[in-house]
Amino acid sequence: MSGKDYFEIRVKQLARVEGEGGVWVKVKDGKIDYVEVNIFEPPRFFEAFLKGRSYLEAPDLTARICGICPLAYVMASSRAMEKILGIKVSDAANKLREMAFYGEWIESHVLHFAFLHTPDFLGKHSVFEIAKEHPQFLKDAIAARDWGNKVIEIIGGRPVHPVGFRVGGLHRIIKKRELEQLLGNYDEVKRIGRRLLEFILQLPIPEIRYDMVFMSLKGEKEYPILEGVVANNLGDEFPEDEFEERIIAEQKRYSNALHYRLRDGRPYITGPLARFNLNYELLSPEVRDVLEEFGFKPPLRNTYQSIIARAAETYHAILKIGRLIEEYREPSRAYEEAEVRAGEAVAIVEAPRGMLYHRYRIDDGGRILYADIVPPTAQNYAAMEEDILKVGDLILKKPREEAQRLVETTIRNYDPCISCSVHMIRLRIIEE
Amino acid sequence: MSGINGKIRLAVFKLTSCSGCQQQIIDLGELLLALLDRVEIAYFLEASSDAKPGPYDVALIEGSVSTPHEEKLVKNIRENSKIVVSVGSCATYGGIQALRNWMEFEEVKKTVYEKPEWVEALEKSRPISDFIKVDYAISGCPANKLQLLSTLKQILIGRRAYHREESLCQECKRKGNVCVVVAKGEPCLGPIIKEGCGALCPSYGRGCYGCFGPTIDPKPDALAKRFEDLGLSREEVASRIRNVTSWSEPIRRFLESYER
Amino acid sequence: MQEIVRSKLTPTPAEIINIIPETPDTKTFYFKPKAKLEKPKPGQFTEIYIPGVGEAPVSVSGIESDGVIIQTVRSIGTLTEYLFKLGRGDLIGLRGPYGKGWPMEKLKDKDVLIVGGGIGLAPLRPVIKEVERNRRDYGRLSILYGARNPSLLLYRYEFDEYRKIPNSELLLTVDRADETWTGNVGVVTQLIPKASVDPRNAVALVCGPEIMMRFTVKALEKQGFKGNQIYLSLERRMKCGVGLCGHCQVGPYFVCRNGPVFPYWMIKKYFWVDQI
Amino acid sequence: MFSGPLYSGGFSELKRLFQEIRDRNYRIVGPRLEDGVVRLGELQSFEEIPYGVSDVQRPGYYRIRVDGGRFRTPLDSPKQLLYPPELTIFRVTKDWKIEYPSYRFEKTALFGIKPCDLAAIKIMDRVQGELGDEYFLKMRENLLLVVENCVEPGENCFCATMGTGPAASTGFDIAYTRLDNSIILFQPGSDLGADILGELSLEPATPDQVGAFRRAILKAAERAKAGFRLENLPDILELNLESKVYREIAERCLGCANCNMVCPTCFCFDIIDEPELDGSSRRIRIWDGCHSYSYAQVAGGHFRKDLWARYRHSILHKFVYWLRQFGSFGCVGCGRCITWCPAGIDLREVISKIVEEVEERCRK
Ligand SMILES: Cc1cc2nc3c(=O)[nH]c(=O)nc-3n(C[C@H](O)[C@H](O)[C@H](O)COP(=O)(O)OP(=O)(O)OC[C@H]3O[C@@H](n4cnc5c(N)ncnc54)[C@H](O)[C@@H]3O)c2cc1C
Ligand code: SF4
Ligand code: SF4
Ligand code: SF4
Repeated sequence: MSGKDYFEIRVKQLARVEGEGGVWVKVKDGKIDYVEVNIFEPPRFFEAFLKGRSYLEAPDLTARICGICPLAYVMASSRAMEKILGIKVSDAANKLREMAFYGEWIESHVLHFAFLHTPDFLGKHSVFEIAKEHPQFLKDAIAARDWGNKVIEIIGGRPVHPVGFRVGGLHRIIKKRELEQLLGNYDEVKRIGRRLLEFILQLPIPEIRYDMVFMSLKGEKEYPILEGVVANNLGDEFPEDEFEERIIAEQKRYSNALHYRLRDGRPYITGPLARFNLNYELLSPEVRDVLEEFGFKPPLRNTYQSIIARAAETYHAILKIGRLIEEYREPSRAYEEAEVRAGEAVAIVEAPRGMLYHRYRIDDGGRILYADIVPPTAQNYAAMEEDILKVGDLILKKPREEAQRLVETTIRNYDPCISCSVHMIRLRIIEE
Repeated sequence: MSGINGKIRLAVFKLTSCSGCQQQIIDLGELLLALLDRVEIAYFLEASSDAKPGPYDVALIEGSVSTPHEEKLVKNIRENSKIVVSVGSCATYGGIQALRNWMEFEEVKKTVYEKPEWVEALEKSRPISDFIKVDYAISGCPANKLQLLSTLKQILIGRRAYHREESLCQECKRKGNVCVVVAKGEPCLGPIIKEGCGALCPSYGRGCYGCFGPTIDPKPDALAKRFEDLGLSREEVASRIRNVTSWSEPIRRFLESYER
Repeated sequence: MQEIVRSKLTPTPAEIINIIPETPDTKTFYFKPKAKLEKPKPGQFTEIYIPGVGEAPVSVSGIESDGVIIQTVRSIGTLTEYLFKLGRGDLIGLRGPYGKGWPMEKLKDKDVLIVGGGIGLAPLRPVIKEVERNRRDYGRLSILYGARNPSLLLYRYEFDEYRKIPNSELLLTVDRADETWTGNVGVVTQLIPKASVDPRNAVALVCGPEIMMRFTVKALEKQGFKGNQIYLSLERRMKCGVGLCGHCQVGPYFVCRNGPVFPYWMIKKYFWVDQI
Repeated sequence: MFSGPLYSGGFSELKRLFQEIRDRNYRIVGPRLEDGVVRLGELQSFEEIPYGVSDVQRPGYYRIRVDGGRFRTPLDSPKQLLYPPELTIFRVTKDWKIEYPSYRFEKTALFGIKPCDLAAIKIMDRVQGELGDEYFLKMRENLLLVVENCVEPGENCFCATMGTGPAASTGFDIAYTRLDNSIILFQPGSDLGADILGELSLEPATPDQVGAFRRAILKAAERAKAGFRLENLPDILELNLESKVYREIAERCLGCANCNMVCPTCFCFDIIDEPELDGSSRRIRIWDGCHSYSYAQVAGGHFRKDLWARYRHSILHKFVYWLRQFGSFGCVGCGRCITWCPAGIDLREVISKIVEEVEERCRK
């Protein structure tokens, strides 16, 4: 591509991502001059219509922010409400939540790495085009997703917008024998998890290195999913309640989603890559063995490698669910209740795409007065734009069409969930 | 039909939604592969970057119309498609985001956006049938993947697509659930909501909150009376009934009169 | 013990061997069953089945000696619309014949008054053919037939043949005429006083939309017809055709099993009750 | 009501009866406590039957109490078993081969069902008739019926009015009556029943016991009554087809068809034709009910568009038409439709009101 002229790369509508967005890259004097991740997914105003609804409805309503990761919303909103009311959820209910949530990681991760992202690395338009060359991969991907979905289905009724969960626990007691159905072909499922990871580890993934800030929950003894302290690779660790003090948000004219940065203005990355790098030791040993066999160790240094983190977490999730089922004992009560009281609380969970932050204030009748939701994808937009600037050289060395594709791939590294991201509240305005 | 090897050309579009209904297509798994023997996916942006132009034999539309852009888009889809199917309760009824339709829009915008004037959205989130003729409507939040598949199978053999739209209670009883209203005193929207989900909520011991939308001949007034008997205040009754499918014609009409 | 359950409600495949277009939305089909079905009697019906599409009760509008069954169908819903896309050589399924037909034995030596509205002439056509075939067994034949407009009249190509039946008449009417129409305009009930049958020794056979049948009964009673001289073919939603699915009840009767043809006296009590 | 010999035993004999039936290789289906209600289910052991548990059944209301009392009709009726809610009838392949499904038919004992449900089975026998549903007929062939007579009917029971209870008189293999926890009277109703009871070495009931039995049943009959009488009921209902009660009740009725679904005699079904991707297709039969909107809908019209008309049809069918169709009433007084109506509509009250209306009119 020649140097001096001015041109643009416009991805009018991103494909193979959830939701409606585009990218606009301006190139001037052989350098990427300006990047805009343009989110035109229509706003849905959840924070507005949540007002006045019962705290009990928050899980069902917020789940509908995202059809790919509804459980993350269920978990975050339930946990925030439980914090307000001082409810301690039973161990059994927590285990069920974790199982289902891991089921969602599998469903969401496999959807992304197998269906949406792998085509990029193999130069294809869609997974359907991959089917002929790699039938086993597609079969495994479908089987893994089916199994992940089945986990959610048994515990919650259906994979998308499950109905079985509530503030305080679950709506009904799940019998151990119901869960054991999942173990019928468990050995094969484990093998599938491993095969998928191995396949991903052999993809031609671009090698680039640059510095990034990662932020995620950090587990104490377990890989983080439902809770943890917030940590980053700058050495910070803080409780979830302080999250808001550490970040700033901006509304952009070109985007229906907010952009988030650290207080010092630096973008940060949340999601599998961040979790992986900050919690590597907590991944199941079986997973680490495979990674190390293929020569991968943390930190993974570029966002193209996020696909590896996803595949690793998928295998981890499969292993984890098996262990949780074994440990599971039916509780005597499906859920805990507490006297309704006014209050405010924050909860962060690890959605497949990263930290999902919920904050609620309720009145003494249990009505929601205020809701604030920060989805992971919104947190990643600043990083996406930054990323394209950083890999600029790589992009500009390619012919136009490929360059455009690389821009798209770069965005896809984040597995953006655009529907989720069109939420905003409390912000600083950046006029462009 | 018109696609490659006589396959029907299918397009999947997304408007204002959570993508959960498109997800149902992908969740078909092996069945999706079987379907691909008969169907060419010509446009499905979430799954493929190979977006082919119309005309399409069948367009599945997920999501409600809530921006001026979408209003144009649906009209365009209609012009380019032989059969249009609204998939899910957003497309069919306006969806959960239609809960804002019950509020003052300027207030709504202000609650969420610092710069409300930058936001391009219609005042109301509406079903696509408000803008174009819809051949078949599948409801559900999300749509039931098997019902969606069944619709496609019916279209494939060239018949009118049909599903029973009787009360959820019938499905609930066929499944052998224990009625939560009778055995627990919990309000349940089942009597006015159509079957299709598998009576999921009652199967999990809770009342239905109406994500599949009203039956053909629902009786929300009678149900509201019953909820009042169960001890709910009028405000609570309205709030229960005003949920995922609140902008469907019968529920909307009921709420308007109930709250007057 | 694993056992196979064979439903008695199993259709027999039948080939479409001929199709005659009747009106813009009606066609007459000739079906040749692959296995012999019982010979239908005038007024009986079959269930027409198309796999994956549905099933619908349709009257027999003609019976041929070689087992071919003739049925006239209006395209109005799932099954009927689909049937219209099929052609010669295609297979459908048939069950039946079911139901009680017209009381042919009671017509012997009587004047026969046929009153048909729209598609309602279809089940009456076999009666006309029977009277024609065994002309001497019956008295005068009077056919009164009406449709919304001339293009909706069935079997127009046969009208001359009907007219040629000795000792008979064919009176036609339409609700709305067009430029080709020179005959009567108005509802079919207006023809009843014009029919040259002897009400004391006649039997009236009526089929058409429910509302038309109500007016017809009134008009017939005015002419002196008694409850046991009027027969009506009723219609209700139907799934099984044999009195098991429950849908087709009119009062205590199953239209499929006890009907579809009823003497008026039998159903009089329910006939006038709104939404019974 | 009181015919045939009675034998006396206690709880241990009842348990032995259960065991004896098991030993004869019957699958046993009976009442069990599940999800907070008593319902029919497969029983592995006698202990699963919740004795000492009572149910409170009122219009639109059901709760369990562990108070040493008795429970009445379980949520499920035998219909669930004999006439399953959803059944594949056949599959047709692309080239028109018809494949029938096969099902497991095991010797099954219905243990401890109530007299009203026994009566319902007998009604279904007649409804199915010679054209009847093959599945039903096959299930029916293999059925052993053990009935528990009711000495404590519930608030929603009106078997005595319908003449189906509180004690069964015929049509069972074995009937038993728990006078109290120590005395249980057994009654054979068939050769097979007598043969099974023969294994228990029971004593003939003493005259005192027989007397107590009679008194208990008569007392129960007093309680299991509706506010109307069957005498002339069909005629009265037909005299009042335009009753305003139907319209009043339609204000409360939800049209949900729960009453149809739970009724042990409601038999209507809908058929679904499902095309498959391989070119074959399935026919499926599923429960339907006359409260369904589409029930009387036809292409281009509707015979009972208004809910009041659908409600009226259900009453007329059970209490008028059925008699002429199948020679008995279509209701056995089990009270399920009252208990499981989410709107709490009481069928007995509706009928009483219609009757009153007619009486009122006659007085004027
Ligand atoms: C005894 C009898 C004789 C009939 N004879 C004729 C005839 O000769 N020619 C003709 O064109 N039509 C006749 N009909 C009407 C015909 O049955 C309906 O038009 C047909 O069932 C519509 O089916 P569909 O699948 O196309 O419509 P849909 O509206 O899709 O109906 C779905 C199903 O509902 C039921 N249904 C719908 N409408 C009717 C109806 N009117 N009557 C009974 N069941 C219905 C059927 O089971 C049908 O399969 C007759 C009906 C009856 C009861
Ligand atoms: S639980 Fe709900 S859906 Fe089920 S029968 Fe009761 S009211 Fe109907
Ligand atoms: S029971 Fe109601 S709310 Fe629950 S999934 Fe079904 S339709 Fe939706
Ligand atoms: S109508 Fe009601 S009381 Fe009578 S048998 Fe049916 S469910 Fe029982």
